[in-house]
Amino acid sequence: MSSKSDAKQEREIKIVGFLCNWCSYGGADTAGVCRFRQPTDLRIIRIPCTGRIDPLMIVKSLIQGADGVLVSGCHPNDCHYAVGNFYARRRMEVLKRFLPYMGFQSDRFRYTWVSASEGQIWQQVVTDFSETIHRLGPNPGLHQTVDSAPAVSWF
Amino acid sequence: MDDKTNALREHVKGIFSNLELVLGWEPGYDPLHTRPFYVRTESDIDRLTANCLSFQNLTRYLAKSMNAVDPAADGRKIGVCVKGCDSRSLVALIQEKFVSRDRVYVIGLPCRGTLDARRIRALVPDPARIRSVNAEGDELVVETDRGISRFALDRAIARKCLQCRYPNPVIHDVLIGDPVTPRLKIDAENPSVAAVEALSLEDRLLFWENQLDRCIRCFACRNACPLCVCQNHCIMETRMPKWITQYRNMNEKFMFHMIHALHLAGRCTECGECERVCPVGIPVALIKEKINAIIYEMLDYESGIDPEAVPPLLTFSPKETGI
Amino acid sequence: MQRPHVLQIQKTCDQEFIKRVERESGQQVSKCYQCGNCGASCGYTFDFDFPVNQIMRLVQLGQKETVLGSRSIWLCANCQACTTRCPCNIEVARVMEALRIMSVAEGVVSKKNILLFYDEFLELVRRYGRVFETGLVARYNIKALKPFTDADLGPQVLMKGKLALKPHKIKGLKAIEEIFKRFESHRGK
Amino acid sequence: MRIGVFICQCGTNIAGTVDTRAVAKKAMEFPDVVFAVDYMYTCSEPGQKEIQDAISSHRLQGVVVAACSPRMHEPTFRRAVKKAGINPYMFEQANIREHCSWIGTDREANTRKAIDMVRMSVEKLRRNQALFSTQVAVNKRVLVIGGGVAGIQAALDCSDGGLEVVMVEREPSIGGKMAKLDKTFPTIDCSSCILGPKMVDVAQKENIRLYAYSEVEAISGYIGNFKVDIRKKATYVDWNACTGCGECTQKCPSKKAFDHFNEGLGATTAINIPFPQAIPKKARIDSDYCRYLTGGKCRVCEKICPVKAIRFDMKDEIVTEEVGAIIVASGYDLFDARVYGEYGGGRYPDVISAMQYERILSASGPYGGHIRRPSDGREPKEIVFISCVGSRDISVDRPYCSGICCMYIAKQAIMTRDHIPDSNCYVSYMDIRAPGKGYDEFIRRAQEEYGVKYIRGRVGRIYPRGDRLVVQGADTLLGVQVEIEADLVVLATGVECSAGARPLAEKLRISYDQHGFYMESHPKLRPVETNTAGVFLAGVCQGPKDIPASVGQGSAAASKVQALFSRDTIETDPQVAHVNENMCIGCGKCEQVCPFGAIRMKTLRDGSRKSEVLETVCQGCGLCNATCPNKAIQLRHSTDDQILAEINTLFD
Amino acid sequence: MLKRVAYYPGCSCEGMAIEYDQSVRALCYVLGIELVGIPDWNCCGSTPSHSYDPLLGAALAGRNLAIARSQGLDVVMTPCPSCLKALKTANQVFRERPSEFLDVLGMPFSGDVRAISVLQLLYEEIGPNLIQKAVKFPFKNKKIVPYYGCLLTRPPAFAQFDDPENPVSMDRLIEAAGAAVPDFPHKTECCGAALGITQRDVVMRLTGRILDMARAVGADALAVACPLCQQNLDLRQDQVNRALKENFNLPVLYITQIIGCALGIDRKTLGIEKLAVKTDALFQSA
Repeated sequence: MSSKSDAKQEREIKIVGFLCNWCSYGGADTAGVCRFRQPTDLRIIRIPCTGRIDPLMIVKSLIQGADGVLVSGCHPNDCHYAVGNFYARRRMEVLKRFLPYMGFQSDRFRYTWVSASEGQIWQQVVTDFSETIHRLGPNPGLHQTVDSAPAVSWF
Repeated sequence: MDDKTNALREHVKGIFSNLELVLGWEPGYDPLHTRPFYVRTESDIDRLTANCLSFQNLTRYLAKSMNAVDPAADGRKIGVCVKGCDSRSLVALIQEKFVSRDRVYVIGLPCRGTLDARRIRALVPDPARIRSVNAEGDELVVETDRGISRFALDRAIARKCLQCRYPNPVIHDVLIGDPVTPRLKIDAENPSVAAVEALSLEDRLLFWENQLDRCIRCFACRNACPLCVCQNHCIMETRMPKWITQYRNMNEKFMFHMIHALHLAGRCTECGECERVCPVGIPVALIKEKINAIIYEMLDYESGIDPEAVPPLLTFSPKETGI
Repeated sequence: MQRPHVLQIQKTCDQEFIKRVERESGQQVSKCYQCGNCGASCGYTFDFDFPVNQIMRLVQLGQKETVLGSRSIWLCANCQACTTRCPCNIEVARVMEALRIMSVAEGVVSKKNILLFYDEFLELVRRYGRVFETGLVARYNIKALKPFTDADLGPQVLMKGKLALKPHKIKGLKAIEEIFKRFESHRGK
Repeated sequence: MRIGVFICQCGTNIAGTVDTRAVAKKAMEFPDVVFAVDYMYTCSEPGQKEIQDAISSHRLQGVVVAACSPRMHEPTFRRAVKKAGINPYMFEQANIREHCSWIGTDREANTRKAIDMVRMSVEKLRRNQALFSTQVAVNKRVLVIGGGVAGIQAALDCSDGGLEVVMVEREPSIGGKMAKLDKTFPTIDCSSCILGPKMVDVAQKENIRLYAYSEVEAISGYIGNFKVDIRKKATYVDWNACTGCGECTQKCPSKKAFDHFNEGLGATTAINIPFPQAIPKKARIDSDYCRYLTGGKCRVCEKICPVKAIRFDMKDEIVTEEVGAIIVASGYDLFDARVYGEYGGGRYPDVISAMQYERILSASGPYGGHIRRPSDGREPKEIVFISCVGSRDISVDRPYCSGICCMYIAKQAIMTRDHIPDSNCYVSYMDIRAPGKGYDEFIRRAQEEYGVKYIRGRVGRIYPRGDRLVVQGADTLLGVQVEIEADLVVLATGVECSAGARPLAEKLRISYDQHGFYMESHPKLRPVETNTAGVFLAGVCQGPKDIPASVGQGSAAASKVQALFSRDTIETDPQVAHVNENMCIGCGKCEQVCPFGAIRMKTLRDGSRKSEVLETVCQGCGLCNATCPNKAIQLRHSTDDQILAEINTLFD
Repeated sequence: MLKRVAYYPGCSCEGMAIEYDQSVRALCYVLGIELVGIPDWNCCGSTPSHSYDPLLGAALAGRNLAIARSQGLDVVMTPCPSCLKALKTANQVFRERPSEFLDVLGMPFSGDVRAISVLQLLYEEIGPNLIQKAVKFPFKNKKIVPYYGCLLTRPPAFAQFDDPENPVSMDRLIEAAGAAVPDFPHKTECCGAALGITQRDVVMRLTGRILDMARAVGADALAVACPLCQQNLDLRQDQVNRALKENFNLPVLYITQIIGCALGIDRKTLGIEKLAVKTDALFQSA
């Protein structure tokens, strides 16, 4: 996955964050109010609930070139809508395990639970995830043409 | 004429007066094909055929047939012939309330595997000369202009059949033929998935890109899938919301197959129809097989087994941890 | 160690020292809010020049000289009462241990006889692989110039056959020597 | 669409680390943007005017403000654009303060990030739709959960305002913790003398319906129209008949029942009235101790009862109430000091909790108001109070200050010196927290007038020596260990969330912090509201506080309810799900997952099934949207196209 | 139940605490636990090694664990709490600073050999119930107070055994041996540990406090599970009497000796006569 990445080496890392309005978006606000220093890679999309997350949004982000995707919601049992995050965690866990099968680095996707009061934890989550993504480097994206590919045989 | 087809015809003859119609197969345009067939009259029954060429998953037509039938028509059932894999699709459709169990008469046909036309062509140098193919036990007997040759059945059947865990219908009102021993145990690892996973992460990406690069987005896979219930209202064809564009590039091709696969997460019954109908030979089902494996491992759930079960991504358990 | 008359904080506060104590003990000393529970629980407070909580306070203020030169850190018997009861989850005894190690490294040990005892102990381990009390007490008494420490106990234990008069040398002495050597070169780094 | 973009400098809060001018300049390049500017304080009156002026002069159809968190000012700006004639949902806010300027100092990176954030907002706005609220009727009844002083105050205020009140109390009597107190600080007035009349008021007000010994079982609905299932626990006594005469309690042969009201000091009868001033004053049978209910023989009370009110076959009963708002005043528990092994772990009878001591001090308490040791009934002379037991202690997961212990210890020490003039009182403390009106003066009085000895240092250990207890502590001011031989040790146990706090919060769909205290909507500006509309907080369930603060919050919650009920209807949030019937395939998956029952299936004339959203029931979570395979159901204002546009614009 | 453990006696058990070693071996034999010696074991480094760096002690102790592992054993039992701490620290240091630790140790180390005390073995693996059933000569009408010392249960996260403030394991075992166990508030107060030689006055005071409390609660004897505690309380009792002008006369027995006696093991085998304070009164029926 390196053929075309040279030109993009310099570009800024961008991480897409899907944050539920009630807990994690508030947690990110709290972290800001407390001036907890965080990396600037994250671009937050505010959604009402992690239950609003279709795993395909994460796939879409990765295919479009997001270097990382971070989903964060209320802790299980604390969902503002009671159960949204219970659905979400199943769906996201399936995706998380599925991504590497298709050749995606599953470390580029993370989901976590942060409450509105957990500013410090939010700082840790963002810092840690951002470090992970910087270690992985920019997402080279899909190859638009394939010259040679490994064969797999099942017969 | 083989025994199975005979038994099927005999059975249908016996009960046809109670049925609206029967979904089955009839011989196709060449010795390597059968095609779906609606038995509407008594006289149609003798066209019914059931053998190693009965690939089509007829449950695909069921939801439509149910709608088409005049609801006023005296409550007679619709008969449908199912192989093991087809029966799971039927269960999934019942789960999702697209088919009412009371309205169908399920004719179960234990199956040793259906043939993969591509593989036979690879076996027989000049397939145009094939007069007939027939499975006899573990052997495939191919009759050509030049004589008869025999091959191991395993060399000719579809990939999904080689790793079949449900050769016998999981629901049925009648079973035609003796039950077959499954090739794989229920909790056995899926060998084709394992073969992909043996590749490095980078190679896996290249492998899929190479496969999906051929995709022409003809939607054959979608159309053949019994569980692609949206059909004409498919997200792939709408512009509101615009999940996918008409650009012909890798991103869109990849996205297309990710959508297809994730929409079937926890629902796909591995009938393999998507893969069989693909004109460019993409192993489409292989994508979904992995998701099934994940869900089996994570939630101990298999689609299309229990008509009462709720598909796992449409429910939750507050207690599950480690997720 | 003398209690400082006026704490000239800017002059004597050693920030590096605070960091080193935190690194070597694995404890965050700023968590201490001076409740005094360690001092209240410690069996040795009466003999300390600074109660444990004051040791923690001095570390918080970076008072390296006062801390490393104190009696308290050497009188600590590592009984873990402070660690067990600390409401801030600080492993106080590990802080004390780190301070002892640093005071040895800096050569400012106040209770030299305790260190001497420890050194003699280790010397025996190095020489024989095991420790035998007769040798240990004898060597300590000679070097500490306190020839009669516990001499009153001698006859009693001898009579009961509890004291080995000569050491038991283990076979793997070479391995022990190597551990010591590798440790020393590691410490040298 | 004609879009205007306003970049707030927020003084230097944003402008300090973001080049707002550059962001505005860049924004002009975005599609549909016809106007962009940065401004000192966009949320200020002149700032809002600037937006409104631009709307008219540039004929704007949509507005993006890049400023603080939308959780802070989205309502402000929506109101502002609405005034200028734009639909309030044609507005988007980019959070370039909390999520950008405040979390990094790299001005260039921050500016790039801010530009991205504005671009995302513009792309989202381009796909916004004008949305309109509908009106729903408000049921002007209020549920008060908890009958402690906060709940009582809230209920009485609502009742005075003419509202119908439903009060649910878990215990057999209302009154809460305050009813157990002997005196209150800093005035040393009698607790039951000031609370008693309020309790009686609750019983007598015609518009208050009290469910004592009951718990909230389930809650459904939404602001203005909640439906509450209440479990009336079996008391085995028909309270409609019971007159509270107390005959049964005299004759009950089972006299070893745990006395909850007296904190387990002494015992009570299996059938009992918790205390003389109880409201409602009704008898209840403790089924754990009743001889008939446990052993099948006795029925003495049944024979004795003059009004034949005993019902041994009584079962729990569920009743349903409909209300328009809920005040949660579910109170707290006191820390269980038994986890402190060093203080005896509950093994020493003369090491007691402060609430037990409060009962000992009380004239209606187990010893008739005479101070005695539980072990031998002797009058103690040397009494030690230990503060911060289960407060400010990370090792027991209670890092917070309970806020009331310093004060009640001083009160108890003063009371002790009053009762037993030749006694000595010692208070082991870490810091004294007395920030209320007259509070610090009260602490000073304890020391100066009453001679209470304050010793600064936490106690390490308590152990018995003879029939006394040795308290081994420290005086950190002197730097010495301290030993006190005490007759009685009182542990100032801290405040913790009540055992049922978390499950109740889940029923209410409100959130709580890591210690189980309920989260208010904003720590400063919305201290009574929760994030669930129509649910308000009062008292310690929200965080430790004393009586005046609890009463104050009770009144505040009541006034919030009154304000809500001052209108006959409320506007619904139009950010709800909506079905595109042309696309809907009637699979019913949305109906299956909806947590609120807000979706139902209908059959069209052509026989096809379609789903339908009940807009007043829908809470706007979007789970249906995520579940729908072909996205025929869309959450308004957070549609797939809007989210996809935000993603896509980042990687163009 | 563990049937076979590696046995690490520690240096004191070859000298001053030889009766502890004797009684442990005798008791384990009777209870059917096979003690497998660690060939050529070495000193764990004890407290002194920690004056330089826990790494040295960890490596010294670690060698013993590594040898035990090479013998195919995964549990090491030691009677001495100080050795126990050293062995456990080896595992801890291995987890926290693996590369430095392995550098100094210089041999393969797996970190999966568990160290337990003899008390833990008796209490958790055999249990008071079983012992009670085996008792032949119960200590009738005798009061024995348990003295646990510092290290057996502290700090709790490290020790992972019993309660740090009010441990009860030895209480239950003594009760099983038929003696009464009065509440003893000083169960875990420090006795002065290794400061006996260097700071005798401190030890006199601390030991005196413990003996005083034992006498106050009416004890006929003390039970201990640590060579150093035993030495301070028993051997130095005479010194205490002189220093504090007291006349304590309290036998101090190892818990293994107490159980051994109750099980009917010969007193000589248990090394009772090696104790400093005379025990005769304890064995006379009241």
